[in-house]
Order: sequence, then C-alpha cells, then structure tokens
Amino acid sequence: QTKVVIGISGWTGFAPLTLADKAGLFKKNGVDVELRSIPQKDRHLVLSSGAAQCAATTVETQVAWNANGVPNQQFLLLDRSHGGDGIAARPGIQKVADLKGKTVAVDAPGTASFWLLAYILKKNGMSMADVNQVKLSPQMAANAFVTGQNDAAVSYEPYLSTVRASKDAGSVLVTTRDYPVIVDTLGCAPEFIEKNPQAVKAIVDSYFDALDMIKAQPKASYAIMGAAVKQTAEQFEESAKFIRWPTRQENAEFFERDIKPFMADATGILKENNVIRNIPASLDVLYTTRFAK
Amino acid sequence: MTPLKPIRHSTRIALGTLFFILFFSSWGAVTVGGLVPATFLADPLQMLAGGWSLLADHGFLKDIGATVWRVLAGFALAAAVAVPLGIAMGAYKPVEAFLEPFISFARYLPASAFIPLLILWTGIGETQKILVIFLGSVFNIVLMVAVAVAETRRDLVEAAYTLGAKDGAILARVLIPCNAPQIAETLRLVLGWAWTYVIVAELIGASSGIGYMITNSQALLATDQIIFGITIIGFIGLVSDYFFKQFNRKVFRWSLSK
Amino acid sequence: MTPLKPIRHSTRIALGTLFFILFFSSWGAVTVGGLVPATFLADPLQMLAGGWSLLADHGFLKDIGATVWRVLAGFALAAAVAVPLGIAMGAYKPVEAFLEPFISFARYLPASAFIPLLILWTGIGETQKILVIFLGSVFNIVLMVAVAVAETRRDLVEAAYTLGAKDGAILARVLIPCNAPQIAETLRLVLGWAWTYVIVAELIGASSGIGYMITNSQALLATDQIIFGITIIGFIGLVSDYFFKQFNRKVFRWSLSK
Amino acid sequence: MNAKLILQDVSRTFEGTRHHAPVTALQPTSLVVNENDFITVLGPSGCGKSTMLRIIAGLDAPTGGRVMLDGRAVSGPGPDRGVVFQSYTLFPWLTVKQNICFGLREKGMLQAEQNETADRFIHEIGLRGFENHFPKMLSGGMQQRVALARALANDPEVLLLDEPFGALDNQTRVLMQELLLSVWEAHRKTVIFVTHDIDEAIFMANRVMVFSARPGRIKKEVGIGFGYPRHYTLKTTPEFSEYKSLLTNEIREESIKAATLLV
Amino acid sequence: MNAKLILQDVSRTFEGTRHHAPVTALQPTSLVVNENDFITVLGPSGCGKSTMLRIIAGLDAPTGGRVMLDGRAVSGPGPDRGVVFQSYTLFPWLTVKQNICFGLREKGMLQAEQNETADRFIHEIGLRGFENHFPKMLSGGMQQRVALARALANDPEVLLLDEPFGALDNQTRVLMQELLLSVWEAHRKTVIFVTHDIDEAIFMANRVMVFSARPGRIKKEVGIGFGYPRHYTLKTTPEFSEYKSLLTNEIREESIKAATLLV
Ligand SMILES: Nc1ncnc2c1ncn2[C@@H]1O[C@H](COP(=O)(O)OP(=O)(O)OP(=O)(O)O)[C@@H](O)[C@H]1O
Ligand SMILES: Nc1ncnc2c1ncn2[C@@H]1O[C@H](COP(=O)(O)OP(=O)(O)OP(=O)(O)O)[C@@H](O)[C@H]1O
Ligand SMILES: [Mg+2]
Ligand SMILES: [Mg+2]
Repeated sequence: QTKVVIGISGWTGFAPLTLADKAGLFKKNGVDVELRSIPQKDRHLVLSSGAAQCAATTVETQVAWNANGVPNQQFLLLDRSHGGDGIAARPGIQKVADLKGKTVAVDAPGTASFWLLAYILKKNGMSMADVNQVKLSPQMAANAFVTGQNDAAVSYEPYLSTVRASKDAGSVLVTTRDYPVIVDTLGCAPEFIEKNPQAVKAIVDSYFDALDMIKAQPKASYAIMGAAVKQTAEQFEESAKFIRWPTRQENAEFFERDIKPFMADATGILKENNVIRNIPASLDVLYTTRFAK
Repeated sequence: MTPLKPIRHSTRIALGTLFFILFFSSWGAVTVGGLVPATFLADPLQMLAGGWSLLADHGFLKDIGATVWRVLAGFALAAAVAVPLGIAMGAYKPVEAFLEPFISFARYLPASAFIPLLILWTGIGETQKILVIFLGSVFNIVLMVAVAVAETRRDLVEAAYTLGAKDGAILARVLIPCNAPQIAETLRLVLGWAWTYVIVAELIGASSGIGYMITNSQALLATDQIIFGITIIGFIGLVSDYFFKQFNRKVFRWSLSK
Repeated sequence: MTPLKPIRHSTRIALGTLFFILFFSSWGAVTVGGLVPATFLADPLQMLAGGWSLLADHGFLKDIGATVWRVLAGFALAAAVAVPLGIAMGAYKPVEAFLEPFISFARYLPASAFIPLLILWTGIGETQKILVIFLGSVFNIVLMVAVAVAETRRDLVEAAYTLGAKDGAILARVLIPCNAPQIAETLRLVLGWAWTYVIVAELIGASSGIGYMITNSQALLATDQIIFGITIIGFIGLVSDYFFKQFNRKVFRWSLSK
Repeated sequence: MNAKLILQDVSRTFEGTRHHAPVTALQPTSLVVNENDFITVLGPSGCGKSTMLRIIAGLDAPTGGRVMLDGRAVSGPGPDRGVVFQSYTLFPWLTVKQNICFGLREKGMLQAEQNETADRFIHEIGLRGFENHFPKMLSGGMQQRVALARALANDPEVLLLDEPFGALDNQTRVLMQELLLSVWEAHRKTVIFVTHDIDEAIFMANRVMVFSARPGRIKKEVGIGFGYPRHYTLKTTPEFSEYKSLLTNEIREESIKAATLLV
Repeated sequence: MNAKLILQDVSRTFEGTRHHAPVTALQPTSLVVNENDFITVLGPSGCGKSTMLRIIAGLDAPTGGRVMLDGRAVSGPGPDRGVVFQSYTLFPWLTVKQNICFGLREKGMLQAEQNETADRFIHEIGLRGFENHFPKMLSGGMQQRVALARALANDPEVLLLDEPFGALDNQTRVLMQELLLSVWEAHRKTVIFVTHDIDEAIFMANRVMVFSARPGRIKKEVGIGFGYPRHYTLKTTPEFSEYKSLLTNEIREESIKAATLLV
C-alpha cells in the first residue's frame, strides 16, 4: 500500500476525509492515508518539506502555493462553503462599505479568511488597505470578537455560530452564501500523482464512499466526524448545514468548466494583495481532470 | 523590619503557605462569586476538575510525555554539541576568535522565528520541535561554557604545568574537571529556559503535547484547561530543576562551600 | 595548541572575519548554484534584496519600531515592578518568605502559553504583547535582584551599623547602591531574553512588528524576508546589549576591576 | 584612671545546627578597660577574639554577662564604638572622602562641616590627593588607612580593631603600626586591638591580653613597660626580645593546643 | 659547592597596553644558587620577587638574560622545579592523596608506586587520616602542607616558594616554618623562598637576598651564620636581633621608597 500524508484542518468541509480514515475506507481501497492537522498558513511549508504529499485547501490558496513555488496539483473538489465562512461585524456596521477604516481580525495572507475578505472588499470597490488588519486565526478571531475585541472578524463554522449565539456582540454581515468563493479542493505534489495514480484514484474513491456512507447512515457518520473535532453528532450536523459536499457529477463539471476562470479571477486579487509575487505562466498545470470522473 | 535579619524556619513556612492561601482564596472569591465569568478565568475547582478530565478522559499524560520527551531530546542534543564546542572555545583562543563573533550574534536569534524555516526544512515531525529547543539552547550553552573555561583559575593551570603536565593533560585533567560543576549549572539554567520554548514549538503543527492541548482548549475557551496546562509546565520545570540541582550537589560535592 | 594561550588582536579579527567569509560563501555556494532551491533557503543576495524591498516598499521600519517599542515597554514595566519587589525580598526576610515560593514557581510558567489567556483578558492590542514580555521577564528579575541583595557583603552592612546607620539608612545607603551594578547587569541579561519573546507575542493577533512580517512572508514562502527579519532581531538584540553594557560601565565605574 | 569599658562575665555559645554541635566561642570573660588604654589581644586562631570584639561593638549579643560603656549597657552597634575590620570594608561605591563622611552624614552634620572634618583626617592619614579615588583604586594599606580615618572621624569613645593589618605585607604593616600609634597619641582614644603578630602586640600596647585556645578566655595579661611615643628600633632591643620570648612561649602552647583541635 | 641554578642578567619588562606604560619589573639580575642552598628573598611589594621566581619556574619568559639549571637553559615549566604558591593551588576536585599523585601520574608512575609515595609524604607532613579529604575541608595551613608535599613528591631539583605562608596567621606560620625546615633537612633540596617577613627570612635561610624597590634588583646579600637544625628560640637571641636590625633598616628604606611609588 502506498503511504500518503494529507494535510488538512478541522474544517467541516473536510470531514468526509476524516470519515474515510476512521471508517477504514482508505484501507479498503488500498491506500495508507495519514491525515495531519496543520494550520492553513503553515500547510504549504509542510508540503514543501516533503513531510506531506497532499493537502486540502481553498482553490485560491492552491493558486498561491503554486505561484510561490510549492507545486500542488488539484484533482478533487471537496466542498463549497454555503454560508460556512463569513464576516461578523458590530451592530453599527450595516454593509460591507461600512468596514472602511475599521479593525478586522483576519488570518494571515495565504488563508481562506484573508482571501474572502480581500475578495469581498474588492467587489465592493475597496482593498485590504482600507481596513486595519489584526492577524488572528479563524477561531481566535471569533472568540476575540465575542469578547468584544475588534470591529469585525473573518471566521468560519462552527466558530461563526458562536457569534450568531451572542447577539449583543454583533451579527454576521456577509457569508459565502452571498459570495460563494470558498471552494475547497484536494491536491497532491505532481510527481506523487505521476508515480502513484492508483493511490490517487483510491483516495478519490474513498472520498465518494464516505459521502455514500453519510447518506446511508447519517447519525453514525456525524458522530464519527463530530468526534474528530470534539463535537457531538448534533452539533456537527448543525455546522454541516453551511457547506455542500459535491457529487461525482458536480466534481467533473467543476474541473471541466469552473475551475480555470475562477483561478484566473483569483490571481489578480492575490497579486494586488502581495500574496503572490508573479502570475503563474499557465494555470493548466494546477489541476488535472483525469480523476474527477 | 531590620534588613537582612533572618527569621525562624517555622515563620518562613507559615508565610509561604499564607501566600498560597491568600492567592487561591482571592482567585476563588472573584471567580466562584461570578464576578469574573468562567470564560475569562476558571475558578480553582473548575481548574482541578478540568485537569482531572484532561488526565482521565483525554489522555493528557501522553501529551505531558510528548512534551517532556521533546525538551529532553532537544536539550540533550544541544548539550552534546555545545559543551565540547564551548570547552574548545574556552581553552583555545584561535577557536574562540573564529566562532565567538558569530555565536554572540546567533544567541539573539529568536528560536520561535525559526519555526517557519524549520517546518520547511524538516516538516512538522518531532525533528522540528526538537530543533526549536536545540536552537534556543545551543548558543547560550556554548557561550556560557566558553566563558567558564576561559576564566579557569590561572594559578591552578600553572600549578599543573609545574607538576609536569603537558598541554593535553591541562585540558583533560585541569580545565575540564575544574569547570565541570559550572558547566552542569549552566545546563541546569538552560534546561529551565527550554521548558518555555517547547510550548511555542507545539503551538504549530503538533498532534500531541501540552502546547497542543493549550491550543485546543483555546478554541473551546476552556480557561480551566489552559491554566491547568500552564501550571503543569511550571511544575515540571520546577521539579526537573530540583532534581538537576540535587544531582549537581551529589556529583560535585567538592565544589560546595564547607 | 596551548590551552588558554592568548593570541594577537589582529589574528583574532582575522579569524573572526574568516568565519563570516566562510559562512556566507558556503551559504552562497549551496544556494546560488541551485543545489538548494530558493523556496528552501534564499541566497545571501536575495536576502539583502528582500530586506531592501521590505524596508523600501513595505514600511518595515514601522514594524521594527513597533517591535522595539513593545520590548522596551514590556521590559520597563517589568523592571519597574520587579526591582523594588526584588530589593524588598532580598532585604526583608519575611517578604522573601511570603513571596519566594510562588515566584520560584511562577518563573517556570512559559510566557507564550499565557498568550491565549492574555488575549481573553486584555484583547489583542499592545497591552497583550507588552504583557507577554512583562510575564516573561518579571519573575526572573525579581528573583535575581532578591538573590543579589540578600547576598550583600555582611561586613559592609556591619560597618555601616558601627558608623551609626539605622535600618532605613542600611537599605538606602548600603543595600541599594551596593547592588545597583548587579541589578543593572540582571536587567541587561533579561532584556536580551525579551527580544526572543516578542516574536512569539507577535505571531498572534498583531498588525505590525517583525513577528507579524515573518508570518506574512510565510505565505509567499519568502525565505529571504524571513531570514532578514530574524537577522534584524539578532542585530537589535546585539546592539541593545552593547549599549546597555556601555551604560553600565559608565555609570558603575567604581565596580569595575582596576 | 577611669574605667571606660567593662566586660562582666561575657560569654558566647553559638547554637548548634543540624550538622554541627553547639560551639562555645567565649567562656565567661571579664575585663576592665581604662580610658586611653591601648590593649592588644593575642591568641590562636578560633579562640574567640573576634567574637569578643563583635560583642563589644554590639554586632553580636552575648549569651551571658554584659558589656558596659561609660556605665551604660551596650545593646547594639553605635557610633560611640568605631570598628576597623580585617577585611576591607570601605564602601566601594563611595570615594575616599564620601566614605569618611558616611557616619558624619548619619549624625546629621552639615555638608560643609563634613567636608572640613574629612579633609582633616585625609591629611592626617597622608592621603591628600586621593579624596576622589574609589577604594578599588587604592592599595590594601591605603584602604585600611581610610577605614581608620572613617572610624575616627565619628569621634568614638572606643576604637575596636580586628587584625586591621592582617592582610598587608610585612613592610606596609610596620609603617601602618607607626601611623596608628601616632594617630592614637594625637586623639588618645581607648583602643582594643586584636592581632596574631607578637611583635605588633608588644609594639603597640600598654597591656597585652593572651587568650587560651577554644573555648577562649583571657589566660594571661602582660603589662608593657615602654613609654610612648615609641620608635621602630624598639623592636630589636633586648627588653623587647624578653617580652617576645615570654609571649612566644605562651602563644606557642595555645597554638599547638588549637592545631590539634582543628579538623 | 656546586652551582645548581644560575641566573645570568635576567630581566623582565612588561609590555605597555593602551592604558599603561611598559613596566620594568626586574632589572638585569644575576645570581648563583648552590646545591642545598636555602635562599630567602626579601623586598618591598611590587619589586619583582614573584617575577623572578616565575621566570625560574618557566612560567614567564625573561625579556633579557637566561636561566641555567644544571647547565641546561630553562625554556618552560617542568617537574624538575617544584613550586608552592601563596594562593592555595590544590586542585579542589581532587582529594589530598590525588593531589599529591597528580605529578606522579604525569610521569607515568604505576598506581601502586604512586600510592606508596603519596602515603610517605602524607605521613611526613602530619596529615595521616586526611588522605581522602577535599581541599575545601582543610584549613589554610593544612592546604599549604599538602601543596608542599605535592611539590616534593615529584622529587624536583629546586623548590621555589612564593610567600607560601603569607596568608596564614602568625602562629600557624611559625609552626609551618619549622615543618618546612625539617622537611628540607630530610630531603636537602635547593630552595628559593620569597617572603615579606624578616623573622622568617632570617630563621630559614643560609643566605638572604634583599631586593630594591621597583624596578627590582638584588641590592644586598646577607649570609646567615646559624647552623641547622634551628630551634624557634633562636628568634629571641641577640644575634638574631642583630640580623633583624640590619635587615629591618635595609627593607624599611626600600619600603618607604616603594610606598611613594605606589598609586
Ligand atoms: N556565627 C557563628 N556560628 C557558629 N560558630 C561561630 C560563629 N562565629 C564564630 N564561630 C566559632 O567561634 C569560635 C571563635 O571564633 P572567632 O572568630 O571569635 O575566633 P578568632 O579568635 O577571631 O579567630 P581568628 O584568629 O581565626 O580570627 C570559632 O571556633 C568559630 O568557628
Ligand atoms: N602580567 C603583568 N603585566 C604587567 N605588569 C606586571 C605583570 N605582572 C607583574 N607586573 C608588575 O611587575 C612588578 C613586579 O611584580 P611582582 O609580582 O614580581 O612583585 P612582587 O615583588 O612579587 O610583589 P609582592 O610582594 O606584592 O608579591 C609590579 O609592579 C607589577 O605591577
Ligand atoms: Mg578573628
Ligand atoms: Mg609576589
């Protein structure tokens, strides 16, 4: 069996991978997978060091990694955030334009939070320079916001729900329901894919087996996936409402049709915000359609 | 009060105990009463309960073990490299002239800032964590050992020469045994610092360890567990220091005052 | 080589320079040749270019300023609290008995592990960062000052008594001036450590500072900028230490050896 | 002759600790010191000479008996008893002049008067030009001269000296003895002077007290019949040799006794 | 009488540094030391006595002239010249016995033979029962006895002593003088002994060398006419007083000269 280390985080969208691991689906499909939890801002460092061969992350982050010298080829669409990521803001802040000059807690460049904020500001005619950034990971951003710090915070589920729960602190200003630009994919180092197509296929198959299992035995699956992030089955089910796990069909469509224009859009915004230094010569090497079928 | 006037042993103990009683009762007073919410600061009983649940249900002993192992491994590696180098620098001036400017500078490089580079170079396995401890300790040990050896009493060295010792014997039979107690003290001191580096190393990319637990508890706003974790590190530091001190006392009896 | 045999000043300088030449040329050799890719380790010229671009285009001077300010503020606060407390502990045994057990323990609490709690308590403004430095320094200063004062030469104290000094005068005219140089040395040492804490404080919840820059550079895999940032911290540490040492030499001329 | 200082059955036992049995440093000792006496105390190492001196200075409390100065019981250290220690106890952070002024300032003397007094004593000990030197910059002999001036400036009733010249080389020591004698003749203080050196003890004193080995007590008193002022050539006169021979035998006996006690 | 050690115009100037001018510690000095000589060197502080001894020991190199031992030029320290220093230089991490064996082991002597030799010397200096004590546990006098034994155990041609008893109290010092003389009589080494103490210089030596103040040179040689063994009562004889009076005047002159040189 090929051994492969995948860097992920506790993000609800990645949970089917956890399920595949805990339920022995990877093993069944003939691949020895180790999932390692690594903060998004450090994940490319680990890939680059060779300590992990694959990593799940948002598409624009995949672009940034590739542009900054950490090649990672995407082959599987994992999830789309559907209100799972968002910006929480104090009661006085009614619309995105009100963020101008405010202090926003957001994770480091190269993370989904940073991207989401940059994207939303851009679409509202502003840039990152129009807000004061405070560097906090999504969970800390949400916690700090609830305890009364900063004017706004970029975070994701389940932490965003803590904000929803404490009404006095503020409310969720915008989410990925309004701007569906948080899309996660799984990728591996190109040489790894080249040498181990079987293993990659096994990963893809295991992922869809996991989705099938969720459909067949939702309670048991939620319990397993919740336990990995210290949540009950109910809590997990609640946070899973904010994301969508795609079918094989949607996956194929994404890689055939959507991914390239999306990445092209992303490169511009990333460049403007100094997350990447140069635009990649070709976006074609950043993904492969051969497994999403 | 009269300056420097000693007090009885029993008064000492009573006053020391009094502090802890006051400390815990004022902590309890502000927390149990609800003056300070539990998300800000857990009360002492909560902390103990949280600590117990960590130990009993979440395999916290394994975390403690992982942290201790990392510190000891990183520290042992640093000592193994730094002590011989420090002795060489202290004894041989050309070696000192060669390395000293660089190491004096390197000592100010913050080990925590190396973490991104270390992840790049070695991944996020144990090696990376051990190297953080290593980088945080090695330069300080080298310099402190070098200073100790360089300041060896000249009259002892001269006495050895007049007794027929040659250069090699001066190193092996005078410089090293003479400075052994101070080298051991240096190691004890640096080990004390190493306990504080390990937490930083574990904040990133760890899957076990006290620092990992603290990061996890942070997500849950579990101040009880955070405080318990910090306290445990403090205790381990104190205990390891105590045993190191006892060890030095035993081994270097000759160097104690009468 | 003969142990402890001094070498000429010019040889010293030549050897020290040689090290840096060898260091940079081997760094250059592995990087410029492409043996090690730039994403792993930038070459020396890249580092300088990256540093220049940071300074020129990204307002890095502001970051440096923020970091320096935090260290100095946290350190000044720690000194202001710890020095009087340390003197009181050293001079008055009941105070020592009351506080010593707690502070000996508190010294092993890693400042970095307090970061989550400090964020909860004080937010993520400057206060939090300054408090990390404060917590990392204050207990060590207290203990080291207390030990220095407690070990004041008894014969000087007795001499003062026989000259008619009363208890208050012993504190003000003997214990404090006598230990002032050692207190200043303690502060110098602890300031050296403070430079390494500040980076940890800036890894989380910062919007400026050298640590903030290092985290930002990480996304770009800009090893050139990371290395530049680390080097700058090293230099600032070295320079601040130098000036502190010079200051102590000037002010406490009486305590130097002839 | 007036009794200045009276020791009545003064004794001192140091409490035992976990590792050590109690030590009797001084057996009950009585002594009457007259005004203007120059008493030297001779005895083997560890016999309690320093202990006795520290009790008189008020730096240590006797476990038995009491010390009376001018009819009042001594209860602690004070400026009426000046002390010069064997170890160099100048305050290293003060200049020569500031050291001499230390006690004067404690007395609340005005700055101008302090300066004047200090200058007078600096002149007397021959250290003109060194007023602003720090102790580190002085030789051992010079430091002890300043320590003497510092004690004298306070104008004490009694001067207590515990081997003040013990760390000096022999030649410097001889010069210091003459200096001390000349100062003593000028100020006519009452002096108790502890020493190991028999020559020194005879040359300085009008009365020599010989201590027995530990636990110490005064074993013998020898009155010295020479008048003052004394000249250094006195040391090579036959009378001096006679005193020396007598004291050498006394001390030798005790020293050998003490050496066998030593571990 | 054979010439054992010859100093030919030995001189030493210490290079100046940024803050100090060069110091001439020793003016060209010549001296012939015969076998079995017991030479004592007297002189004021800083006159170059230690410098001369260190040059003979090979611990310092002369800037002019040379030192010949048994016809060979001295080029560095070696076991043929045993040294006892004023500061206590026993190795604190070794026991009394291990200290005495230090040089023997360097010679490659077998362990059994080392032990036997050490035991012999421990007996001779009267420290039976202290074999396994560490130096910290010994008094100053005992430490210097061990240092003497350590130097003698190496069986050196010449014994060099630099104020070995300078830090001891007077009574211990007197006992140590007698011990050293008895050891010297037993082993008949050639000895050069530096001291500040005139009594000591006369009591021990067959020849006393008096140094002038800095820059030092041998100003006067005084042969001492007493035979060996000597008894301590010798010190109170008129002949002794005569030597003392002579040397006191010589030294006093130099000391006063030196004191005015001192800063
Ligand atoms: N603080 C103390 N605690 C216990 N024992 C003490 C203390 N001070 C002195 N002693 C003991 O009391 C005895 C007398 O000591 P003291 O210092 O008075 O002797 P001394 O005659 O001055 O000796 P020396 O000539 O060596 O100065 C010694 O045996 C000493 O060990
Ligand atoms: N390493 C050195 N560098 C510069 N000057 C030195 C050095 N060693 C000694 N001197 C100077 O040489 C002179 C002679 O010193 P030396 O130690 O030989 O004197 P001494 O006669 O042994 O004095 P003492 O009786 O005080 O021991 C002194 O003025 C001293 O300051
Ligand atoms: Mg004494
Ligand atoms: Mg000398």
